[in-house]
Amino acid sequence: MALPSYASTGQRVWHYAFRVICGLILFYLIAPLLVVVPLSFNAQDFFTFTPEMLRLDPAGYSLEHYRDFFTNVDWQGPLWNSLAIAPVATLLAVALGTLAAVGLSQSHVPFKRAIMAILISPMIVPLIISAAGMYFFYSRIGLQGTYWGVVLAHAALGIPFVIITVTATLVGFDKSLTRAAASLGAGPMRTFWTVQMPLILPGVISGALFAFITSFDEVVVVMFLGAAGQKTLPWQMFIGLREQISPTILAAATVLIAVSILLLAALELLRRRNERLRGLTPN
Amino acid sequence: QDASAELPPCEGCAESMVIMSWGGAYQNSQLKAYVEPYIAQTGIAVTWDESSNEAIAKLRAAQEAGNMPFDLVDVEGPDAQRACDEGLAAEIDVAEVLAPGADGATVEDDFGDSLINDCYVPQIYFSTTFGYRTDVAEWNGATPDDLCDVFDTTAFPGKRSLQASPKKNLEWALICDGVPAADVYKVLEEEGGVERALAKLDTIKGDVIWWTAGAETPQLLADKEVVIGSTYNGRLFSVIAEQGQPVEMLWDYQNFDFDGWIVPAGLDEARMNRVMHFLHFATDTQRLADQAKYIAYGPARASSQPLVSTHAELGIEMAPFMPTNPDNMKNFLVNNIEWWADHQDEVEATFQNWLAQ
Amino acid sequence: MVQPSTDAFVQFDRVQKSYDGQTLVVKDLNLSIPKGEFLTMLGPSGSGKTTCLMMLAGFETATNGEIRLQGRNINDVPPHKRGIGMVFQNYALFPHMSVAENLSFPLEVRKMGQAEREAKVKRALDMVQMGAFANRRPAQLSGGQQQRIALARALVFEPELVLMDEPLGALDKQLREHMQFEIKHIADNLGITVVYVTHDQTEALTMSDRVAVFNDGRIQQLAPPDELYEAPVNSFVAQFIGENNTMTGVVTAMERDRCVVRLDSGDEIDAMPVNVSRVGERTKVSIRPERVEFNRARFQPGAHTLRARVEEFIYMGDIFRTRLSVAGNDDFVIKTRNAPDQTRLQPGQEIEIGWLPQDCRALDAA
Amino acid sequence: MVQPSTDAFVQFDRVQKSYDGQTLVVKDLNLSIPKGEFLTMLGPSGSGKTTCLMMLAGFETATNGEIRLQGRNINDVPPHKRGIGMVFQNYALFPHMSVAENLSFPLEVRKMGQAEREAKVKRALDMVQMGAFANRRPAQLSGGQQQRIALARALVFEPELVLMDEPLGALDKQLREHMQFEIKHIADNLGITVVYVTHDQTEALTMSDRVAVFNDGRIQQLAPPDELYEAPVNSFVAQFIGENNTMTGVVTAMERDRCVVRLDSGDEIDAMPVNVSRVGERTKVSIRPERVEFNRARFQPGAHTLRARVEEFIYMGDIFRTRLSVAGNDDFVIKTRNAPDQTRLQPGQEIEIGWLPQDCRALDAA
Amino acid sequence: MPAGLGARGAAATPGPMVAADGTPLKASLARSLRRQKMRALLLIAPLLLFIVVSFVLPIGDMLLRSVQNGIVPDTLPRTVVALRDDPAEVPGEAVFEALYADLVVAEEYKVHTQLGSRLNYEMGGASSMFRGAGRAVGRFGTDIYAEQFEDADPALVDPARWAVWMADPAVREALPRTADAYDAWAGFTAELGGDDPAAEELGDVVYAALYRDLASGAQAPGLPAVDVAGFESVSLRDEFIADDAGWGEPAIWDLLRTFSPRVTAGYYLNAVDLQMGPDGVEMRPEGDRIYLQLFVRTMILSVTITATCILLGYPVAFLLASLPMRSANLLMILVLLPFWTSLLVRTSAWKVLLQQQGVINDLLVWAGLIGNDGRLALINNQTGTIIAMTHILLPFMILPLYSVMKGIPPTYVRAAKSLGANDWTAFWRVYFPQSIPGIGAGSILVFILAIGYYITPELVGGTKGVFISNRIAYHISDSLNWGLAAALGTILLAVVLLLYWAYDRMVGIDNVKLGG
Ligand SMILES: Nc1ncnc2c1ncn2[C@@H]1O[C@H](COP(=O)(O)OP(=O)(O)OP(=O)(O)O)[C@@H](O)[C@H]1O
Ligand SMILES: Nc1ncnc2c1ncn2[C@@H]1O[C@H](COP(=O)(O)OP(=O)(O)OP(=O)(O)O)[C@@H](O)[C@H]1O
Ligand SMILES: [Mg+2]
Ligand SMILES: [Mg+2]
Repeated sequence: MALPSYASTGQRVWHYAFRVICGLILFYLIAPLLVVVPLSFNAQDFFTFTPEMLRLDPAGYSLEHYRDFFTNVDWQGPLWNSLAIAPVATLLAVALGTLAAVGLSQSHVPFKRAIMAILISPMIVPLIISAAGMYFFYSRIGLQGTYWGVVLAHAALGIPFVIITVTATLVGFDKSLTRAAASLGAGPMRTFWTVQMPLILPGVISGALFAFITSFDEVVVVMFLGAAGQKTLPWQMFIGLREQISPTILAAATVLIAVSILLLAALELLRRRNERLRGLTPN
Repeated sequence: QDASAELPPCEGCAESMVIMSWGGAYQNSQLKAYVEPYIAQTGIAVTWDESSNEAIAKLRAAQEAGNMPFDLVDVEGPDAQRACDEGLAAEIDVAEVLAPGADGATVEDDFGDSLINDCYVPQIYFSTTFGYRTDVAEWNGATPDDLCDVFDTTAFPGKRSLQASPKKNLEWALICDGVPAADVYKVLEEEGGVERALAKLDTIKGDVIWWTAGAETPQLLADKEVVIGSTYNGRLFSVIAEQGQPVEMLWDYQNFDFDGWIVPAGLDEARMNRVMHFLHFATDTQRLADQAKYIAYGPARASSQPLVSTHAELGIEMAPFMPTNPDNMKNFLVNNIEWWADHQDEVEATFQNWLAQ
Repeated sequence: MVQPSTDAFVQFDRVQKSYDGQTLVVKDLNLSIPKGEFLTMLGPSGSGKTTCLMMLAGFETATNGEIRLQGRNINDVPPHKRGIGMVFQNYALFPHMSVAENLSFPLEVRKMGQAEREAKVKRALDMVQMGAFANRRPAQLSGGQQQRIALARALVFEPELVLMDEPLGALDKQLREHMQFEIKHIADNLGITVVYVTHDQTEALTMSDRVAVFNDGRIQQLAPPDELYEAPVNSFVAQFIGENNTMTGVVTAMERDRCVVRLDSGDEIDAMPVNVSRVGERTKVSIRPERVEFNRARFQPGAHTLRARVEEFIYMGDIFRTRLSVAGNDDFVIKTRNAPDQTRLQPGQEIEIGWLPQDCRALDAA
Repeated sequence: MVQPSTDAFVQFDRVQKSYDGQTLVVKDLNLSIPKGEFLTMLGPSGSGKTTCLMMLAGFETATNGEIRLQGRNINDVPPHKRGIGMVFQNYALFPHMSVAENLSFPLEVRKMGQAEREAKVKRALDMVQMGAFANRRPAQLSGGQQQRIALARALVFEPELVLMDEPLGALDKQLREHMQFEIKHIADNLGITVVYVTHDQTEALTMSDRVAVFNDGRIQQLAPPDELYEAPVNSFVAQFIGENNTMTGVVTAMERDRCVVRLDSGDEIDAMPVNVSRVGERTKVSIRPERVEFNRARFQPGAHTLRARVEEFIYMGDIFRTRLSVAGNDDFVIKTRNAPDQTRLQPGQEIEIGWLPQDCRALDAA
Repeated sequence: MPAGLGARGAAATPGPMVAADGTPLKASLARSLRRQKMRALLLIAPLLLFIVVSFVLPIGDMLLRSVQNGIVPDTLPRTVVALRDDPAEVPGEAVFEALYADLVVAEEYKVHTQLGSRLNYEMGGASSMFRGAGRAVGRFGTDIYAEQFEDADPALVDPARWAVWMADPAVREALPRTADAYDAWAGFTAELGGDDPAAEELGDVVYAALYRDLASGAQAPGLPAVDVAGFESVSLRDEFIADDAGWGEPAIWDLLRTFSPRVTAGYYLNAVDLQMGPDGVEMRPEGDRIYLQLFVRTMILSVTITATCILLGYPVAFLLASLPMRSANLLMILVLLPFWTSLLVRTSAWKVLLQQQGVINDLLVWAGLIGNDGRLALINNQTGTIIAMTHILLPFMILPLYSVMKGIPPTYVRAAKSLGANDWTAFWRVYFPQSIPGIGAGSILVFILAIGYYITPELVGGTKGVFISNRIAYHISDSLNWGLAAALGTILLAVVLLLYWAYDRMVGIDNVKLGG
């Protein structure tokens, strides 16, 4: 998109205007984060830019809310709960989802559309309906208020993401590779683990990240399904927003944003590495 | 402190409890005043569940599912009434379970009016009242001192925040529409009474931000988003005393209500024993008075009143912030729990429809 | 059709295949391949070549019929137990493994010891002259190098049968010719049986012991290259293999291996009857561009000749292609070698052309 | 190097191009194309052909130098104002428009009236014999048909210059040959100037008036096809165009257009000096397979001949390829036409080969 | 491979194809593919089972609630039966007796309040009637029967004897109402009080039933003979009407009749602002009509959000698609980052930004674009919902758009330019039409997600910017009208499924891409 030498003035203006517009939209996308991060250093207990903060007076800032986040059991408990729930839900979603995506990518799958629709349904059914439905049903079978109840529900919510990303990867997957493995004498399991899995790994990982974030950021279902013992970070944030609006929420969010950036960067590096491996040079 | 000697051992009791409460400062006061001391003495595990906002829904769903995760539920009076009416809460023989007053008063006398039904163990009086900013330029130095100033957007321009619920709002609207406080519920029950209240609310509807959670009004006041707003008096206490915001309270026609415990129906014996053991401890005279050190709510026991002193951390005299302080009680309303229990369904539906219009 | 022979190494017996339950992609295929043969399946796109190969390899199931390997029905043997080596069109090298790991893979799944594996991998790499590249990733190799690795991988576990599906399709012409040569040599040296799929006729002719020409799900002709080129059994094969000049006409005289055809233009020519049996029958006569002579000195005595006008002279490097107008057909092509003494015909020139009767084949009129 | 001519239709004047500011992809390109010429750019992948075409079309800007169209510098003219027709490798037919809409597009953007548009579209479609397909979508056409539409679209607005970037790359051999013929004819009939990019040498030789052989960002030779094939100026061109037998040796005698080379095996041969100038110089001699004679009757009197042993006989249909072992080189190939009286050499046979000295070119030793 | 090539063979042979062995081609094909199909299904089965159990069944179960109406026949079984035989507008004594018995039992189990709440959804005031009646039944004058029976024969008030009588089938047959009332009484006595019925004083309800049985001429073997003709009796009808005049009006009885069946369309009618009136289905009163309006608002807001997403997403996706891979991936992080940040946090951040004293208004005032008293209302209304939700859903628009745009080869635009089109024409006539599938994919995705959103409108939407989902949530956790919530949810779900179906048709669900 470099500007060619023959561009007219109008084109030049538009060229830069377009970039400015895109810049503004991208700014809109991250604007909330730009609010969240500074406010988490607020020395006061409100979500407000205090005059001290605006004057960049050091007194207007403090690490108090971070201290609160890292020491208060009200936050640490949920943090650990989230860390106990999300990975297990992710693992479940990824294991089952990958298996099914591999199945779905085969050439002869009866009722493929219907099956796909069912597997994707947790993504399209409005969350409040899912939450309520699971609440009543899980109560009936004794899963409500249990760790496994939340894990199962979160796994179900994460599965569409795994299915979507892994099937997308499999669409680009060269079937002749698995055939080659078979022709070389490898059975189906071995072919899967040694040939298919390493190659679709980026898709699986990105599906896993989506599943993870789904669970890690989920508040509606867990509030219905969880008992006090399964209180997760978003739940705690939600309570915080309702009962005690405190920038500790923002401190928690900032920590999570930092983690997200790390994860995304890791993903990008992984993708680049994979491209190098496969010899796909960028463009 | 001295309670350790009194606390009898608990035979055949469950070793853990799940308590549903409101979270925030209120829950913190409960924690400090009696849950932590109780844990210190018994070593049981206590888990909090901050869903008192949806207490009835949670209880009902849990009951329908036959799987009751909560041992003790903190609810407002009307919810207690409803839970009791619907069989969601167990009946409690307060005389047997609770400790008599430290001054020797019987349980019934000590709690007095707050014992609104057979399921309820009250803890505190709280009131819903208004806070206003003191730095509103447009008011030209005037400050609201009358409930009806809330409805007067010419003298006191600016946004207000009100609870997205008919309770209290309808009563206040009627009072400002000229109904004597004593007749409010009578008028509400009459044909067209609710509509009359709503019509009064219509006059300020465009200036209202509706809140559903107690923390919203303080935040809105602090953000200058509203100039005046209703909330629980304890919340305003923390805005004023702890956060030092330029806010003051308007006590005129503060609306009293109770907050207290109910025990879900159908707990097994071990859990029931534990809950009763805890209630005995947590609602004695000293414990309820202790709670008022952490939050500006009045203890439900008469015998605790004299023990209320200063804030545990700030050292502020708590009395001026107490709804029960005579200075604050020149005009007040008491939430008519029974009337609300009977009429909540229809009034709520009408009100929500009105809101959605 | 081929007679079922019990000692055939690979045998397709009345095999049919349909993907959709409506159309047959392979129709009644019968084919036996003796051990050590280099057999090529040649045919236009969509004629079912890959499908046959995939059935043999076990990646598609025959809808009907039997496929036998060393006399044993393999319909129910899964692909990884068939022990058939395979080279794919796009090579299908595992991109996440090094060259050596790729080659080692089939040995590992056969639970071979490390030392033995290494020895075999080395031998296979040397065979394709890629010993120095053992630690590269496939992405770091050129197309031709990848091709060689794919070949080595298909051979390293010493299968007796190797299938190749257009393995050279993605290479450029020079490399392709080079690899044709190498593959053929390796196959000959190791004595393995090869089933090779291509739609490049030159490749088929150059490499194969026998060629099976596919069209429309059937084998049209199964014969060694020269027989195929010089004695096509029907006009599809004649048309498909090499370039052809065709003219239609009616048979006017008939001997045992010689007939006279009166072309639609009225001219008479000599031809060899292949698919015609009696006088008066319509026929399409077919003659290869390189079999046409315009040097009178070389005409056979008494041969029928035709007058022709040169339309266009096309220089193609090693050969000259000259387009003529002959008996009303102005797309008649002759090819001559760019030899030192070769005449370059000029457009507009009038010449006389002729051929040996046995080079001009009277085929079905279809 | 071509002399800058003022009346050239297209002229590249000392053009350089770098994408990354570090390496020159096109190095000092000078080229003038007279009006009406069919010029082909031929070269291996990555040699900068497409880059040149894109600079001419205006999609890339030259880093240095000038490109002139009819004498006018077009560096600052945006692509859509250059009025150059272009056929892309993958056709680039707009998938959401019908064939007629595709053709109509360049006319619409030129604000031509409806009636005129329709007439022109019809004429263009008829020209490529696709009149019946006007309402189809590109996806409903076969590759060859799409190709024709792309051609028609590039011609419909009557540009005087048409650029084609490997337009036949995706077609199969038979179709490709057919389309080569058609494109050439249409170009000739309309009298347009064509710059054609390919890496298929046969295509280049068949179609072009002149061929520019690219390598490494430079034109190695710019000449008509037969000159290119028969008189390559350096060993890159010799190697790249057609098949070649090469042998290295030292010049032992030198005349004006004839020299004697002693090969590394000790044998002596006659050759024409091209890139050698003095006795004692090392050289690579190059001879085309079809220029080698083994029929003694045709040898020139007094010519040097070599003994050879037949290694392999490869049947390729219209020609025979025979691999010989000559003077220590066992990759020496000769090609003979599959003519009725052609000898089929047998492996193991010992023969004598020779050639005209002017067919054996002594080139640089690189 | 062009399928057309293979199809040529079929044209020659019309009719069903038959394989070489004579079986129909379809059948032999199916046979040869069976193993592959099984394998694929086997791989999918665990997940399918998982989703069905953990998700589909719960949703189905939830949706069933929208028609279930067991509460009326379960709480008032006797009344429902009695009402069937009494066509009067306000029924007679028999129905009131049944109602009395039912309410006595219901009051013990405390379920009458739930019934009241349930009926209140259909008729304002029903709740307080049932609550009142529940409190009143204990005070009804039915205690006179026990006294009179005791006077007649003390054995009749002996719980132990009653236990024996009520175990005798002959007695039960002779005194059906009594047996029924006794069973109910004994049931709750044992169940709720944990007491032995054979040792407890019988409830009035049993004596009232006995009186009715005997008064209608029943003769029970084994019981002391009592002549009840001289007994003083109470009219339960009068008692009820005295407690609440509503019992004497036809409305409540119409309502009970309408909602006696176990299955009801009532919730659905309610969900579209209809109700079951005496003359069939009719619109609800003006002030109660909110759901249609909410559905319409949900649609309008979702469409608006989708449109803004297109407007904002298109340029960004275009930029991303035209940048080199590396820079595109870096910018992509900016797109994905908010996607990865807690929804709650983002929403609260919008509050901070948008409120009247918030950052944006401050900036505008500072820049002099608006006056201090002209601060914009950007939150707690539809604007707030649109801004915050567009922000949240924008990545769902950008990602599919980007993947479609990535797939448009640059040669098309080049071709257009070589044909004489300027930048705009090349974009509008050539590039844009090819990116439409991306717009379609993104739009449906965004629309589906928007239409079911809940948390964000709840926090920033005020009263005018909320969606139907908020109403569903309200009915689930505040008003406890789960049936209505389920009905609203079913309608919403139906809309979403319809869209999903369209999406699958247009794009194919397997073409959705998330991220590069
Ligand atoms: N998996 C499949 N499902 C349905 N039809 C198929 C499938 N694979 C191939 N076909 C059809 O079967 C026919 C034969 O295909 P096949 O791949 O065997 O042809 P081919 O001879 O290998 O052609 P090519 O030279 O183009 O590779 C074609 O019409 C093709 O469309
Ligand atoms: N957009 C680009 N950015 C950077 N380098 C490029 C770009 N396009 C081409 N190149 C590089 O420029 C060189 C010449 O490329 P060009 O496409 O002109 O070759 P070509 O002769 O057309 O090759 P081919 O026959 O493979 O199409 C190659 O090394 C290529 O990698
Ligand atoms: Mg094929
Ligand atoms: Mg190129």
